[in-house]
Amino acid sequence: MMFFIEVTLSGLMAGVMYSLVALGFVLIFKASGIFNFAQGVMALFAALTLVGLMEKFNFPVWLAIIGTIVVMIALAWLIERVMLRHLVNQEPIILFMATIGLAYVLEGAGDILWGSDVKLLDIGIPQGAWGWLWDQGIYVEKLELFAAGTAAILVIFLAVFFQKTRVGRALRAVADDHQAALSVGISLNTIWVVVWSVSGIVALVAGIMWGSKSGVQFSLSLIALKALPVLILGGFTSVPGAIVGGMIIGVGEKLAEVYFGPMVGGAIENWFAYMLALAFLLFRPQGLFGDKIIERV
Amino acid sequence: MNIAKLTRQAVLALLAMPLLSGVATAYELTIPSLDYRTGPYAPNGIPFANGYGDYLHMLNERDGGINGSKINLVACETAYNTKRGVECYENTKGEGESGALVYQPLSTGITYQLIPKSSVDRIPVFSMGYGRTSAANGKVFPWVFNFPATYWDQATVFIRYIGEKEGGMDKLKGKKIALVYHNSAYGKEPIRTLEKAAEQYGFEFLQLPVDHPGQEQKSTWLQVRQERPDWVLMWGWGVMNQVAIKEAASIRYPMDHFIGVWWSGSENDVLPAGDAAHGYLSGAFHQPGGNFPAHDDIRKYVYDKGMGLGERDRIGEVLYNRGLVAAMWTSEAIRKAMEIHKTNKIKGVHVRDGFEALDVDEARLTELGLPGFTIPVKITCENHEGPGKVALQQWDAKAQKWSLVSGFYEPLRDITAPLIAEDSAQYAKENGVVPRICG
Amino acid sequence: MIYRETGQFKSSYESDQALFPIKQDRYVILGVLIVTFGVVPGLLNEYWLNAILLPFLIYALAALGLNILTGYCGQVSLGTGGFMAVGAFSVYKLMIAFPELGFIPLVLLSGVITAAVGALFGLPSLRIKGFYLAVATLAAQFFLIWLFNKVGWFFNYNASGMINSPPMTVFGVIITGPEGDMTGKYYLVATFVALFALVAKNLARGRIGRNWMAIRDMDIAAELIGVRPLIAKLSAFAVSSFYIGMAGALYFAVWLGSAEPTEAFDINQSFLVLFMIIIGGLGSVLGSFLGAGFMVLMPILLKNIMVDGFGTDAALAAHIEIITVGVLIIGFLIVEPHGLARLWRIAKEKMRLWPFPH
Amino acid sequence: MTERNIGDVILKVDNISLSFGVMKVLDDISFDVRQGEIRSIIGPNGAGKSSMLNVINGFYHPQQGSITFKGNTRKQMAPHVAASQGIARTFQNIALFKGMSTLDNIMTGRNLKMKTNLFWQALHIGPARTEEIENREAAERIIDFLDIQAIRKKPVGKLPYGLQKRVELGRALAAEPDLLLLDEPMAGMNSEEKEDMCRFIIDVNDEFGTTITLIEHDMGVVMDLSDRVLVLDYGKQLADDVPDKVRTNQTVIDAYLGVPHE
Repeated sequence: MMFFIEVTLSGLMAGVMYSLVALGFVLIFKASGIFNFAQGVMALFAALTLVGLMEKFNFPVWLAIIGTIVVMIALAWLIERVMLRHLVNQEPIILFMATIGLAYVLEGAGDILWGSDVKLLDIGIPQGAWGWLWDQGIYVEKLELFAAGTAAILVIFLAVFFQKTRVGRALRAVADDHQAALSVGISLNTIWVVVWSVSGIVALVAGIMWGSKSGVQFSLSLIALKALPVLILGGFTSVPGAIVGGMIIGVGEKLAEVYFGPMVGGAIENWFAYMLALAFLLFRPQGLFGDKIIERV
Repeated sequence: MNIAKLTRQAVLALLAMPLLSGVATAYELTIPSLDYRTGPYAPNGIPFANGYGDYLHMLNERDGGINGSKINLVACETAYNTKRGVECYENTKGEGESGALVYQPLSTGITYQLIPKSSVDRIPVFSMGYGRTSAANGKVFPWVFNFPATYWDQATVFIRYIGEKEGGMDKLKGKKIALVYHNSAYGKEPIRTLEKAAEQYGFEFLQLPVDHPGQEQKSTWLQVRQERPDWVLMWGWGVMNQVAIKEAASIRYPMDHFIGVWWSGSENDVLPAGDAAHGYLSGAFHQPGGNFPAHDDIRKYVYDKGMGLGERDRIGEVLYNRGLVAAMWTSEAIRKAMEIHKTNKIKGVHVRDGFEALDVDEARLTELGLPGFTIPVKITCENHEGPGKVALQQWDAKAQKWSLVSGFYEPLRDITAPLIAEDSAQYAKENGVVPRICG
Repeated sequence: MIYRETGQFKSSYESDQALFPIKQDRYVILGVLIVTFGVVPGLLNEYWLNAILLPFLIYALAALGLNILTGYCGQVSLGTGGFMAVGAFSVYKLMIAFPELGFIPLVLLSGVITAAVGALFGLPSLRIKGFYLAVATLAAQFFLIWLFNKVGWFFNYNASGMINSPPMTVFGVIITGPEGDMTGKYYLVATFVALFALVAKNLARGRIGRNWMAIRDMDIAAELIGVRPLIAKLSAFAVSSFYIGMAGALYFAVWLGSAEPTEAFDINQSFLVLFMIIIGGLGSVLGSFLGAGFMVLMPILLKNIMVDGFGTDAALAAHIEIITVGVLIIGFLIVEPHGLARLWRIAKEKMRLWPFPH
Repeated sequence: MTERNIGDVILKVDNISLSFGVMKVLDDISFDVRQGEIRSIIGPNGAGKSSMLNVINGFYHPQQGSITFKGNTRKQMAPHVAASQGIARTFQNIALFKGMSTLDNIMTGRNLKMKTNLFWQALHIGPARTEEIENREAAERIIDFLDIQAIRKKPVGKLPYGLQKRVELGRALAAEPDLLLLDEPMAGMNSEEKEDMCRFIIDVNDEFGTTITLIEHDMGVVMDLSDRVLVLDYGKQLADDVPDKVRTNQTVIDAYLGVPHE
């Protein structure tokens, strides 16, 4: 029983780690309908920049974080200028493809700028088993607890941003209707820069959490694959969906791996996550919290 | 217009390729280096490629090459991707007058591709301690060398080490040993050997696969926590290593009961875990550290001239030294080939003979500036895996360095030899290879 | 070069429906075929055949398959790697079990097996659409690879889980594995690709193709005029998987000779083929070829230019290569979002009207 | 109007009720359509007209009531079954296959007439080829009828609105339907285009004897064309009669005609 609780808790935590990546996807998809393939690479790029600023320029942590945020905003601006602006009104799959091109560019640029070796990322996040629960016989990783807390703060921050700020409201409007957003008086270009910036910052958070766990290296960009089932389960357009979806996937895959995996040779969690999401989809084709798809003729 | 210009240059470059290779002046020894400096495994590929290249460049600068013939190191990026590896092979095999002399494929996938090609193109493949284990059988695999030891040897050495620590091989009975492995051809290699060993010594064997890339291993280590194995072995690669060591530390698994294969024992793997990695063990067949005379020569002849491939302070890292030792054995095999065929104008087919007559003992190592760096190796026509001996190294988190903590163990050949015979026989049968007769 | 259709009047619907109604197009195709089968094998060395043309042709076949599903029927799939693995493991098991059937029938049979698997994994498409479906097909990708990696029967219980292609012959020439004759391999694969490109073209211009496109363009309207979504979608999944399965079989047996599921058929494979059809042109047979050419040739070309041409350091070259491919992708999409095939068509239109733009 | 050739009841709608959640879209609607008739459904926006058509061709599944078409009674059916029984339609917001040419759109309309299997299609010889040519001839007759030869090979997505409407009619005709449902065939057209469309509708009805049920806002058109008119308002059936009677029906005038509309 203890073990079951432990697996469930770990699953929840792991799920939140996935959610952090999924959030970035959701923001961009919600505001522009773009499936941003580069989200994982953005997390890598942000983490690389952060470590680079700390190591090569000896920035203190806080300054390095601010510096990275500036870089991510600049990147968002650049992406809008060079790429998105020229692809307005294209079909989703074309925009998707463009973000793949972007992923290539960022991957190469990150390598050239900061090198390809494994870099340590230590900004003082506590790590290891959490002592109190450990004494109760349950293992929970401190880093992941911290990540869960951060995710909660992030969601609150995003909620406030969407509800209370003018740009945020415009963003919500744009999700419903591009024309409507224009009438709010904010140009689509600005909105795109803002949403890619926010998404870049979310990528930085994800990059910090995953980077602290495994060191900053290319593989960081592959966490995107872990976020995809979360995304379809939670719905492409829902922030709470990303969190809840993450937790469902996390718990589901951990329980499956631990209890069902040994019977069939293990390593089932990857496909199990997708199968789980697929099973949910068969009942709700738009994901758990996604906008309902209304079919009309 | 830029694109037009670029295309023109592209076409010219392509057209020039066959021409350029025709106008070699002095006879150069072409040694391709299939690097992977990009992609998920780049952190491991870079130091290896640096060690490999630096050593060969040092030979060029210090001795004017091998027996006076310069080495032409041809780097080709594979990104640890089999398809790109094949392209690199096809692209470089005809390079220069000598053609490629030997390949160090550096990935299980690429090795498997090159094994059959090697016998067609008559270029030896030196898969140093990796690739297809049964290639140890030189009768079936005349063109493939996998000394100084195979994964199977290594697995049995770990069992021997565990037996020793437990106070005798008979004490293994009833113990539980887990294998955390990269869920791929590479990671699955030791399973059969360990199953045999488990049968023989009566320990319980637990398999825990981890999918590529392996950033998330929570369920694996929860299972370790649940099952409480006495020892954990790991066949990991890339980010999987770092995460595994960290997770093991988090669940407070005793690090000195956690042994990684020699691809899971570099500085990259342990540094992210910080102090928690202290005491972690891994297999090794050469010394870590950068203070051998050969390293000094590399610094003097290569880095001082600004020709180093990597950073000066990373000379002597575990994977750097692994590249270096590979280059050393390769160059020795070439030297041997020149000796046997009494010419400097050798080709791949001759280098094979050099490998089969390779004998690098301690005295030779000392001459090469690598005293005690690795075990003596002697290769014959039928034995391509050499001594099969493996040592263990341990990580000292405070000093931030690896050091060998055991002598070199003999493998349990009674387990591995029948497996190698069986597997190579199956290969011979499936592919219609008639085993050659040696000596 | 004069490219005109002026004066070429069609006297029957039959000739109007011909594959290439314009005479010049027929000459171009004929020329390509002559070069492909007559000139190339004699002219190019093994490097070109093995490292460039074989993968190009095999990927073109896979891209044709995915284009049927995604380009014509509008169902985005990321299961290509998994379906290629089905083809590869089918042909492996068949080659071991029924070598007497001959290689070509076995490849076709592998395609049929893959078609069945593809149709099965296509079932969710009846409810799930767009990117949701794309991600859902990843379930197939991960599950199939896991299956081939885990279940010993598929790889005949060997130690590493690698499969090796036994030597097989076609018309007395060894075609599989490393001992295979390079020219023979090339002819075999080129023949497969040419024939099935024709089949794809035929399907696309007939009833089935129109039904696929109807589902793609507006599935509800299609259903209301009597196109059955179940049959249209599943047939697209099946036909597409048939192509991809054959591509997987050739990829393993003819080109690589040995394969390990976790690497040779991983998710990057799925993405790669998808990139090909988007870059090349969705819903275009020609686009499948152009896209495959772009994704296979461009990196190699860039590498050769930089490393051999300018002597760039291999690692730096690799990074620049990645960036350049990325920039080219974005650039092409900005210039022509509908792919290289559309670019080609526009060029033809211009030529047709030249020198008077209107 | 010329001599009408009206036959038996071909479609009978009985007590249809349809709701989405709490919203009642159709409430106990009953009417019939006779062979060869031009039948109109009118009503203000949101009256449930399009929903009625969607129920007839199986896209919406009503909670109550039944539909009898050519003697077969059913409560629910899949849209493609309706199509195969001979119901074709056009849509309020054009639902053409935008990526395909005019010809291909019309040929798709004939897909139920085509039977050859995948194998023959793949080879494009024998039966597949013959069938393709036969149906091409039929499609060309429709193209001639609608006078759209010039845009035969053009992708429909780029055509002007009026032509798209015409192609859509062509696609529906290609199926040689017994019952043709037209959802606002003249919406957004200028008067010249409307005239053309009117002529096509009359010709279709005359020449092919196709039964037509149409929704239209232009009262002049409706009153001119229709044999009988059904009036809906907020899902309820207000009147069902010949145009002259509907025109003078006080409930209809109050609810609908009295309100200035478009």
